[in-house]
Amino acid sequence: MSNFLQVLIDGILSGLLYALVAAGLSMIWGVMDVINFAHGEFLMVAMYICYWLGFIFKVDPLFTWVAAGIFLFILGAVTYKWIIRRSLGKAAMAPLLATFGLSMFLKNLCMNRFSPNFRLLSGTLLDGKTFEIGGAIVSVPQFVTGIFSLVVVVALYWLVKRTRLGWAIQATAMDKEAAELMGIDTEKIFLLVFGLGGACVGVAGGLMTTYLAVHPEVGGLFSLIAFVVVALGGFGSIPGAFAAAILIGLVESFTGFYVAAVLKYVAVFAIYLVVILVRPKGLFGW
Amino acid sequence: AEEIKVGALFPLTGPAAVSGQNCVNSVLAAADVINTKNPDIKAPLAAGEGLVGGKYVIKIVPADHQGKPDVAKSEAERLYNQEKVFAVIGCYNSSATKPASAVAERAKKIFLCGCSSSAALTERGYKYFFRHAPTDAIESVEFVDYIAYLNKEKNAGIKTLGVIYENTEFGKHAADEARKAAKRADLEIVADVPFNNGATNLNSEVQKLKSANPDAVFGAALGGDYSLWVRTMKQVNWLPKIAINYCTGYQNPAVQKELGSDGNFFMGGMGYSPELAKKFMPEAIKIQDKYYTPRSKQPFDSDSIQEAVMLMVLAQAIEKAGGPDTEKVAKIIQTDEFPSVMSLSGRVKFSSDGQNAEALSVITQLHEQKYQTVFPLKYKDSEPTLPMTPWDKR
Amino acid sequence: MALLEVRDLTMKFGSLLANSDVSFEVEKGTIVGLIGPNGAGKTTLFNCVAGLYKPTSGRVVFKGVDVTNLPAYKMARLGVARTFQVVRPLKEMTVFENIMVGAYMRTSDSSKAAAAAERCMELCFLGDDRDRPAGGLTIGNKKRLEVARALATGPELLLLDEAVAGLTSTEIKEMVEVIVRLRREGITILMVEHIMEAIMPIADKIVVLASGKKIAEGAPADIVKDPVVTTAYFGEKFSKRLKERKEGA
Amino acid sequence: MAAMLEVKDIHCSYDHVPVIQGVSLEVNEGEIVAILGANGAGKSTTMRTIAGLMHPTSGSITFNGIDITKMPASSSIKRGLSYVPEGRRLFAKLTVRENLELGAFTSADRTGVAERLEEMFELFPILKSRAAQTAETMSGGEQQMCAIARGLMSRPKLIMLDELSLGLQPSLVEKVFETVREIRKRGVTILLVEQMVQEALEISDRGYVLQTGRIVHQGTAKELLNSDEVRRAYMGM
Amino acid sequence: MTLTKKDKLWYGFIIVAAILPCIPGVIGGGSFFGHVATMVLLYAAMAQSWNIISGYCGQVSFGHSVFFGIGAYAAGLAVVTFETLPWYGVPLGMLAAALVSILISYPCFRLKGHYFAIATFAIVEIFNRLFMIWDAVGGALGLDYPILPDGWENFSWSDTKTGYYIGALAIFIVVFGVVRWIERHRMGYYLLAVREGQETAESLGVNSTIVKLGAMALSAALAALCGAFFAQYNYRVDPPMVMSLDMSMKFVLITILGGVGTFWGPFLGALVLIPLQEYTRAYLTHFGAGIDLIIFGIIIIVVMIKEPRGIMGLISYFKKDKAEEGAKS
Ligand SMILES: Nc1ncnc2c1ncn2[C@@H]1O[C@H](COP(=O)(O)OP(=O)(O)OP(=O)(O)O)[C@@H](O)[C@H]1O
Ligand SMILES: Nc1ncnc2c1ncn2[C@@H]1O[C@H](COP(=O)(O)OP(=O)(O)OP(=O)(O)O)[C@@H](O)[C@H]1O
Ligand SMILES: CC(C)C[C@H](N)C(=O)O
Ligand SMILES: [Mg+2]
Ligand SMILES: [Mg+2]
Repeated sequence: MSNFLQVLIDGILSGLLYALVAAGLSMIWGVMDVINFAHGEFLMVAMYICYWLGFIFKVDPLFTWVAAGIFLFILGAVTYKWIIRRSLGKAAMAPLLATFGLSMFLKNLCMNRFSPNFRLLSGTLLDGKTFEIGGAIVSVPQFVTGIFSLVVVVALYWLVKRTRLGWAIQATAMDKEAAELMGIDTEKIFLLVFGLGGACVGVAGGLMTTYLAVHPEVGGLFSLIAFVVVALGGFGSIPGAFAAAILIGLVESFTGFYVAAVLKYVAVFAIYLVVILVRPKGLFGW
Repeated sequence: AEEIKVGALFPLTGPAAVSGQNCVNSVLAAADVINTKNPDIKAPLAAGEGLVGGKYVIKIVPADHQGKPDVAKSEAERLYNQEKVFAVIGCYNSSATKPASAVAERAKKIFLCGCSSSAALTERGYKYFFRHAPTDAIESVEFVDYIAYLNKEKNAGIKTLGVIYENTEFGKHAADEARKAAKRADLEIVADVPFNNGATNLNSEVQKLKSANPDAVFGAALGGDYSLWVRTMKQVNWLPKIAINYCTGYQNPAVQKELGSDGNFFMGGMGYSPELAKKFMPEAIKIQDKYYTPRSKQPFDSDSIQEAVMLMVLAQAIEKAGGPDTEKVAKIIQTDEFPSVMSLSGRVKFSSDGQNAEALSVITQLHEQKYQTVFPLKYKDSEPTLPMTPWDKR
Repeated sequence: MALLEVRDLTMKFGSLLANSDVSFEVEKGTIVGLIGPNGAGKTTLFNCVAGLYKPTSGRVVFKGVDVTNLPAYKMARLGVARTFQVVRPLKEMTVFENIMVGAYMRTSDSSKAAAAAERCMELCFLGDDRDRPAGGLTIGNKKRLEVARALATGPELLLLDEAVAGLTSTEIKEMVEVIVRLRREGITILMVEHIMEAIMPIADKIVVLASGKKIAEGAPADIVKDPVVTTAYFGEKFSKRLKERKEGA
Repeated sequence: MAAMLEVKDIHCSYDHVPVIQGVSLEVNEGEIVAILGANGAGKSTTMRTIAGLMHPTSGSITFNGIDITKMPASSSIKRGLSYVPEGRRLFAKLTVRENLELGAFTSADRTGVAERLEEMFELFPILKSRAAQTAETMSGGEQQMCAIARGLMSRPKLIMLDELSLGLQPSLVEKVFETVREIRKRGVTILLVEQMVQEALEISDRGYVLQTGRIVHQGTAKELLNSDEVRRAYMGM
Repeated sequence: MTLTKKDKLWYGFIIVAAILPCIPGVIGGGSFFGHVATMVLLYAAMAQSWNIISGYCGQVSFGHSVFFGIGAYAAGLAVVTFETLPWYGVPLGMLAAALVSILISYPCFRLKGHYFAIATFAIVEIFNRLFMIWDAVGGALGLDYPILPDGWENFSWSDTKTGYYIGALAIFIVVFGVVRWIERHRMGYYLLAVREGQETAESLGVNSTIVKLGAMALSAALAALCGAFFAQYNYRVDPPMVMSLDMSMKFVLITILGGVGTFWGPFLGALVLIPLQEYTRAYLTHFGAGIDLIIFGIIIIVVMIKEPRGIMGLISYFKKDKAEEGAKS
């Protein structure tokens, strides 16, 4: 029983992390129909930022996620301006492959500059702290990340559904030209969306440094899972991505414990295929 | 002087790149020892300049296999055919060493292996392949011997065993050998947990261990996974009585530095540690400080140092053969015994399958980032902390 | 026996009744016109006949065989070809290649297919654009390409969905000529058209749809006079104009 | 006095395929001007270019004396130039009210927006009863109303209407043309594109006839209505 | 019969490629050039087989390393597990890949755009991880070839690349030949038609499901052929080596760089990317780790921004320029 509870909590917590990582990707996909293949490398860059800030200036990632968020906002915006905007609409897969090139570039640049070492901040504020719920142990860093994930997802949802800017974003997503005719500067919206997408993954990466090691390859599996989360959730639906992330966290955790640990990612990818074949537009897709 | 080229084929990029780069640095350090005058170092070939009275110098040609067997294979070919290297040292990952050494064997060229640990490598009947490291089989036997000793002498009461290993060539071999050894020693395996390397979390893996609650755990995880594993155990607040690791993660100083006190009280098999070296391998420390640390910014580790040993062995054999004659050199490596200041046993001697018969590893336990030797008794320098100190008491 | 029989055909999109109990027949060798206001369900009816949609209920009978629910490609192979109202050129392929796709339906022999394609291309006045990518054609030529491609499949029944819309008057005349020529060659034609000058002179029969229902059926001369059709489709003004024109002519 | 909108010799192309090859036209304040022509003649392209959705390869466009040739669509609307595109292009998932509010996106003044909404509901009573319905669930005619209303929400000085009658029942067509007259009465200048040549010319002051990217006729509505050539080519007479 | 310009290129290429191994030292003797040339031909063939389904037929799959892997495993199992000749594994592998491809793609063809792309990612990951734990095919350990006598029988050579080169050339000719044949026959037209408009194609009597499945099966079988060669060439098969997203992406990138949906595109792409990859890795190591991949990344970005139609796009661009010049003068 306590096993069950533990596995459940682990699943939810990793689901929340995946939701945080995927939120930005989902937004970009929804508004622009572009998959940012470098998403995982954005995550890595954010982790490096917080790692180095923590390592050199001894600032805890609990604070530096702000810096990572801001830097990644800029990185996202620059990526849009220099790469996405110029490849968009040229060929079906051009933005996807261009960002694939970007991911290779970023990954190996970090490898070249920072060496492939695994880097882990020790002695952070949250490091190793835990608390108990009904016999199950909850790790504080993961818990805090989970809270952030909820906050970010709710904030994004609120931004999109309840604000003027959100309207502009929705309008742009539905019909770019018509939005322009309403006086919405869609270029700016795209820039902003890519920036926000970056910022979300920046926050995620920042918080992850409280308990995960950073290395040039860290983004790989996270980005694959983020792709699956976003597609499973359905075209650009933030609640969809959230639900999908939790589902995937749970599938991973339960398969890992009750079936076999080596099968947990098989189960994650398989659940995507099964769901998507029944609902070709994802859980919440339209 | 004439150059004798030696390829150093390691994973310079990709997931194992940290260790791969250490290995190259280690080989380069050994080459420096050989090529320059080092009267301060008391090792074969250190004092003089080059080989055969200065007639030859060693030139290292580094190459990157990215952790990919197919790349390792074609890079090995390039090194032998294009770069005309006399021998290749590599490849760290057993999975890369296999096809790369197959290239050498087919071409009848020498291939030297420092630390790849898969027992299968020396079960192929190759004539030009030599390996320094103890295999997983040797280490597994040592691990269970140690447990038997603990049970007998310290009343440790260790009856059950869990194995956690990455699902790769390395991890699977290690786990196979662990199972065999455990069977012979009557240890019951209650948890057998393979995991995907590079996983985003190890929650369910550790939870499995925890719920089976074995007395001892054998671990086979590379750097990042190792620290994730340790941290996850801390998170779920669980420890076995004793945890012993095969190579890498545990013995990597960089990883341990990052784990800090969380890394304490884990054990592992190693052939080198600064602490061991102080006692038994003073010359290795000199080489380390003079040629290795300036490159790698850290002390030798038990994996990478073995690559240096293999270059020293090769150099001694060339010296004896009087020049780079593959057949002669291979024959000498096969038959002779070599003194080795960087091996714990102090010498290297290959049995007919190419495995170093003198391969030795000791079991160490980590205390405050120091590797203290706890077994075998001959090398023992301190008493083990048993069982491991629980997380909340640290 | 009629070549094509549509019996009580109903097509729903959710709660929207796009076609409701439509029945009519198309005799072999005739030209039948299908008219009606925008959104009346003409294209939907075409799609049901051509196998692109599965009708909610009702039957489609072709040459006495029930072909309801057959997929589009099977209908094409049976001899029912169609054009699309919203033109769908295979953009990256040349005009000739577009037509070849149709021509390959009856033969897998490349030279035979090429000969057939060449003939259809000339018939629709597309020779000048033979090797241009279809995506770059003007709308008029795209319309002609639709016809040529359908023709290349060697159909018995040709469904034309607004095949002359977008053409200038002279072009319309040319196309009408082509259609008449096709009938002479024994191809039966069911055409949707908003341009009365294209359809009224050549049709043997007109079927009028409005809001998914058939509201009239008969010879062109009778349809023009039908007051129901006037209110539903032509509108008072247009009817007046039609009449004026007749009197003027 | 200079015209409100002046288009001088513009050329446009899609993917290097020229579509507009030297179109010049002008619209004076208070006029209704019609652009006529067959499918694919380039009517929509001309309007899109004026609106700023695409830019001419050469030529110039001025609006109220300001050069807007290279201005993006989102800026032209701020200057009082509104475009109701072909095919309505409503935001399908948003409600009628939200669509209308988006029409006034550039206006920061919230109470002003509420006022305009009321105005639109007065002009198109049917929209008021459908305010909370999502755009995609409305009938074609209602959608067209909504699109026009959305275009008017920014209080434009000039509104361009592309194929208003498209997809509308004949009875609705008449209603829409009446609405156009009504809009003009409120002081908005109108440039419209129509397939229904006769109806369009009946409400317009002047007209231009476009053929394969060039203006081939121009004149007052009456002149065009009486021109044999126009009658033959575009009215099927 | 008169030769078109395309024919001349094709025969010219084959003649040049066939002469290469006859010049001593160029291919033979295990030269690095021989290795690179062999890899160019192999990857060109592999990219071309991907091009059939993804370029010509428009179903962009990131999962082709699965079929490549199945072929590699078939050859590997024949040699390592069943201790027979690799030749027996080849047809079986091709058949298995074709069957698997049909089973997978039948349901997946319903997915559109990115949903399909991500499904193919998922499939690679699933296959990779299942093969990692499937002990009957070696699991994570993979299959290692024993040292066998050199020669055509074992398709294995130790100190020369000539045999491999000829093998790769044969595969190249088969794959490109098949595509050339397709391009000129009904199948080719149907593939393009399905890509350009599925409903339109159906209205012209094309059974698009069969066409897509057929193209997929053919593509998978040819990929398996290439995979079998790859296993022979490396004396080894393991999941990360042959069934990984990295491998899939390589096929995609080569084709895209060369020109997707074109006949010579995959060859041109391989001709540029493979030597670049091999030579930078071999000779730029001293600039530090990963330099080759950094350059690679930049190239991909630039190509996608500047000319997403790849090298073929560039060529047609220059041709057009010339034609226009000619027209002017
Ligand atoms: N795929 C679809 N899903 C939902 N509704 C549809 C679909 N296709 C058509 N409709 C609706 O069915 C009705 C009939 O459309 P149809 O295209 O058949 O009209 P039509 O008579 O061809 O009109 P037009 O003269 O404009 O071509 C319309 O209200 C249309 O919106
Ligand atoms: N996005 C596009 N890409 C390429 N060509 C286009 C595009 N849009 C329009 N065209 C072409 O430009 C020409 C003019 O089109 P435009 O839409 O301006 O015509 P129109 O007069 O508005 O016709 P309609 O009455 O059909 O709306 C046509 O030949 C059309 O095929
Ligand atoms: C851990 C290492 C030294 C390498 C590992 N034993 C392997 O063979 O792959
Ligand atoms: Mg229609
Ligand atoms: Mg238009």
